[in-house]
Amino acid sequence: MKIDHSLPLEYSTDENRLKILGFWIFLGAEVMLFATLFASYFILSGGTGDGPSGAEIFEITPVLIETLVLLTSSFTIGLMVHAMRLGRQKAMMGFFIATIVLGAIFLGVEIYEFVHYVHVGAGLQTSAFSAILLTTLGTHGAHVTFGLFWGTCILIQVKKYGLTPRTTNKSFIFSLYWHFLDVVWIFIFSFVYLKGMM
Amino acid sequence: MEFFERFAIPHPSPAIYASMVAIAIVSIAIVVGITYFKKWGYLWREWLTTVDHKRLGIMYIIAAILMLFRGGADAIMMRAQLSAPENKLLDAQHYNEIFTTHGVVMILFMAMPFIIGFMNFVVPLQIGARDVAFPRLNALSFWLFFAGAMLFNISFVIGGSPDAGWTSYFPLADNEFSTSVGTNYYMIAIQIAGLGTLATGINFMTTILKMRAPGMTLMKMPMFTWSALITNVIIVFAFPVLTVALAMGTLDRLFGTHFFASTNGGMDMLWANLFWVWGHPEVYILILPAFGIYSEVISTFARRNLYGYKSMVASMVIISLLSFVVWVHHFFTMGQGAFVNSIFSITTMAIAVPTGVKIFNWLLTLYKGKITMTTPMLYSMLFIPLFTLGGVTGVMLGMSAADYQYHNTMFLVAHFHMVIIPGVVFAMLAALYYYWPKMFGFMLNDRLGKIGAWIIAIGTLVAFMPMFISGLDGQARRMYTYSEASGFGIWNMISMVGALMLAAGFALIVYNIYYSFRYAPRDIGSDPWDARTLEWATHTPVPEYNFATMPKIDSYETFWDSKKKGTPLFPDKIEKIHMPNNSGIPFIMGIIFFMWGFSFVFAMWIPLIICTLGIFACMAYQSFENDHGRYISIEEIEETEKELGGKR
Amino acid sequence: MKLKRALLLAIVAIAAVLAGCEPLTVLNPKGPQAEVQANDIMMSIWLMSGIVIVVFAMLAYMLIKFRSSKQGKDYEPPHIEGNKWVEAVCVGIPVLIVAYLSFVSVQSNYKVEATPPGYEDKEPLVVYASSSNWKWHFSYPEEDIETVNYLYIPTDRALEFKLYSFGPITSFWIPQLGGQKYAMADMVTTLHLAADHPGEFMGRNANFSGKGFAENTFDVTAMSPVEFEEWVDEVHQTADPITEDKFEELLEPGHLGKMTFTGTHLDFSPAPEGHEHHQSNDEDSEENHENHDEHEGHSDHSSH
Amino acid sequence: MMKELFPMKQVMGFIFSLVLTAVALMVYFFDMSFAVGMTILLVTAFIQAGLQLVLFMHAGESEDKNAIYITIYYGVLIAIFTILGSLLTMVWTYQIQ
Repeated sequence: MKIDHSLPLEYSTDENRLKILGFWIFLGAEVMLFATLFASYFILSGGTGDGPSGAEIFEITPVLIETLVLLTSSFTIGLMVHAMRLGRQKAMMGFFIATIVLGAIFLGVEIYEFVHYVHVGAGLQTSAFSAILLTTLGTHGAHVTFGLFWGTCILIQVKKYGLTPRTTNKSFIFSLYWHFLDVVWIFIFSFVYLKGMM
Repeated sequence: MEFFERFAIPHPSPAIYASMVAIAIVSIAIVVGITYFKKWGYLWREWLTTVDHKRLGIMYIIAAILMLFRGGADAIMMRAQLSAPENKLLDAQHYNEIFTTHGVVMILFMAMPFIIGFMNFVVPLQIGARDVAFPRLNALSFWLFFAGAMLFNISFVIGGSPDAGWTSYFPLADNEFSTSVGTNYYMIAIQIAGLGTLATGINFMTTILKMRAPGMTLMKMPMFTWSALITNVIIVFAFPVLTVALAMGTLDRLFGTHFFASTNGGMDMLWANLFWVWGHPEVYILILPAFGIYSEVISTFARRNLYGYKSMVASMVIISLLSFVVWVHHFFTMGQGAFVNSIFSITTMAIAVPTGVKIFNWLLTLYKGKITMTTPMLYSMLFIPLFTLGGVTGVMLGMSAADYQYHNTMFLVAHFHMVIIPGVVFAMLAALYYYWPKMFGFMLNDRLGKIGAWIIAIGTLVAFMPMFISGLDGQARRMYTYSEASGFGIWNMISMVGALMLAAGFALIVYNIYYSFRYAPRDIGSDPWDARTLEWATHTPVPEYNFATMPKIDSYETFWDSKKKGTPLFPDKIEKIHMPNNSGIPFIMGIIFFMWGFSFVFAMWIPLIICTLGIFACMAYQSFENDHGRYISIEEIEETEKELGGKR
Repeated sequence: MKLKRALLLAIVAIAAVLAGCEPLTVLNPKGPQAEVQANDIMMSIWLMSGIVIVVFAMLAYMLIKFRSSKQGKDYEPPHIEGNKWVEAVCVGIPVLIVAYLSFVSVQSNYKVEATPPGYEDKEPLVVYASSSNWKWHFSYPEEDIETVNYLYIPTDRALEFKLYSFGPITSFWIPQLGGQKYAMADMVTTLHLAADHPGEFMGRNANFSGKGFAENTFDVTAMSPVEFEEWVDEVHQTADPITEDKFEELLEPGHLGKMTFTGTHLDFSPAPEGHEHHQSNDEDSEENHENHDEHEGHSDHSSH
Repeated sequence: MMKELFPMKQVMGFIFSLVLTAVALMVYFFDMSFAVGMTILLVTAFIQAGLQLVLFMHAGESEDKNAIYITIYYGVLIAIFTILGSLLTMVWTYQIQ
């Protein structure tokens, strides 16, 4: 395997560069996935049937906590990449762990939020609105959940093998994924919650 | 016992029981045969675990041909039922299931793998790459497609086939009106295959963008590769929509949500909307690679460079964008009003412009050429007039006011068959004849091939031209019967004759494969067509590393130039080559996905959870596996090259 | 050359049929909307035939002129990149054709979505056409009549069909009077038609709706206004009133013959009208709520 | 060392994203028309997304930046077409009529 030392480790081999571009293309597909969910959400958001509307069930506090936690985790994963490029494995792992912990907190609050919705009578089967709300949030939440497992796997590999072209590549790609989830959340925050409570 | 009742077929007929027996016998025969000839090891090492794009391509094509016959059998049954008024061959339910599976199988499990198969085989060779960007993902794509296809195909013997049409409009497809598990099969089998296709899209986009031979800039890529690039862009952005739509459909059917129900705020129109947001780009996913094939074939056998290369590329880019803004023309009659219909009517007809440019470019490629009429060329020359007929009727359908009369009639059915068969199927058959020598080292018989091409072309005309007429006479599509008084009888009888001709044509192709396998000469060299692009520059059979050394590209047709001018294409110095290792993971994941899908269809939650965990376990294993691939040594390469007749 | 002859024959045959010894249903319009559509269809057929002939002629010329058997052995085809002017023509002419078709298409769109010209002076006859598996129910609120699987219409008034469904999406289509439109369960769509002359026409559901789809047809009879009035009177004298129970029975999946009632089912099972349930604005959710309740009421009937 | 680990780029990005979130929150705390609110949300959301893309995701740093930008722009363009087109055909057209 040819290693190009003029580039950061995560870009240093052909295979790594392929993987990074491939992941960007995957993110392009994810844009469409969430766009479809948003389109469906906007169309169905009036379809509340007998159930409550968004304005009736949204609460600002958990949403704000989720937003701040996720924004911070996006910051820490950015620092993770920065530390990785400086070759500081300890700091890198620290930021990585911080990100995963923040992700877990986010997920915890989201689960609380879901329980709350079901509690106030907006379950999956209540109305088209509640279903698309939970599906949109749930798809993002499932991505976060998957990210937690995936990130943990990578973290173990970083611990085991150190900062190699392979592990740095995986960590970098994970950071792309995590930032992307943050972007999606910003759109959910703006166009599901804030618009709903406006 | 309620649990087991779901597995029974709701509307059994002797034909289905016979199929069950046939499936069982064939499966047992395959297992016994492989065991008897001791081929399990070979099969596992060389095919099931392979990550080689050429072998995956061949497997895609084999699967596509199998599915062509499955979908074709459906078609023959449909045409037979309709060949006379008040016919009693099939009942309504059976007919509904058959036209549903015909549509799904032909679009998603025949045309798609055919195209992706040729993309797999040809694209890396055409750009001078060793393999695709992510060989294992490529294998996974194939096995996901295959798992989806098999899951869909067992529906008619276990639990019943979907019966709500290939568009599966809600609320018809909801539990209330489609009570069997058929539509679950539809939702989940297509979902699994769709994930594989999405992965293919990402894989090939990366491959084409990053792995071209040195010197091959984007504007020096062969036209098929260009079409593959554009197609994969469309796949990447269209398939996620299908993923979401199918997921919502699955939730509606299995988890009691109300996305597309007419109660509790649901909206049946949304399914149609999402389905066609994917569905229309899908049409271009099918047709663009076909255009790519025609470009290669026509330029090869006209012995001329492709006319208007730049406008060909530009027209494909424009088509890819337009393909995303026309979907509403599939439901002009849903009551959106004149304004919305006008917008989408204009965008729809606008697509005719870039498509027309391509037709004229092909015609002008023939100009001052030296045309040799081989079988692939014959298909291409038959494609132009037939596709033009299909294409202009598409423009007619694009006029939304008139579409109120065409919609849901045989006119529409005639239109899309007249584009898809001459457009896609002819292209795939042309590609089959064209690339067969590169794949298998011998040529298919040209004479038989040409007879087959004529039978298929005339069969297409005879089968589908009458539908234009019966459509304008008021015959709706998807009717399992009609009255004597309607006067549709004669047109459907003619269609039946055409369908039989098509069947005969395809049978002749199979015979041709058998005949040529037995009798065709094997000493055909590596460039039997005197072709122009890079895939013909390597040996036949293609060594696993494709090219011993990376070719240097300086024009759109470097291989042709090097043949004409004698300039060297390949540098001398051989270096060791890095290749990926085979892996059983994609195949195993395919099997688990099949079981996952089956559990999901029948709402068996515990096996479903186990399978889900199995899938994640495979992914984790893959993540932790330390597989750096292997190197092929210089000596090994030199030996292979010598064996194949000298270094290229 | 066999192909070209066959193709030519086919085209001539089609043209002959289309030109009309025995006119096809869609091309034999009996109302102003169908006439607009038939004219568009014939115009586009002629225009498209022109394109087809140009392509066929070019192909034939190329294939005859440039086959290898007609070229010298040493003939080397030239390298031609492309020509600005040729390509401009290849783009320009299709653009002009598409522009013209778009112009016609947009005009026709507004025509078929409005009361047909010449009928504006009289109030249109409103008929609620609702489908259930696999029947059509026609309610005449003004005349206070309901029929099943057949439709009587006067020739002097425009017709405004209010379409909806008690089940899967269906499509209401009377080819000789005009094109089709969907009938759906959660909203009402409007189709504007009119009949110029008395006569009997075929009507059907054109959108696949399950097992009984093929037989989901109805008969349409257009008659003079006087005859229509007579029919209305006759129905009021002879037919039974429709009741909620009776209507429930009619909605059961299956096929029925023609039936006639006085009164309409709209009284106890109103159409999902004014049902703007698809707003994205949450402010309107209150209103939504009510509509949904109302809607619930009748959709319950459809769930068997 | 601390300076190394806390680079200005990331910190500024983080602060900026917090500010944008606060701006977006105005639509919750203040009374405003639908149009003004939507404008604020659209502007802040898209700036945030761009911020993540360029500052945190390093979209422009590699040799493939053109491919990356084209992919993302293309995706966003198609996404907007899909969302607006769907709303137009499924929602707005019925409100106008």
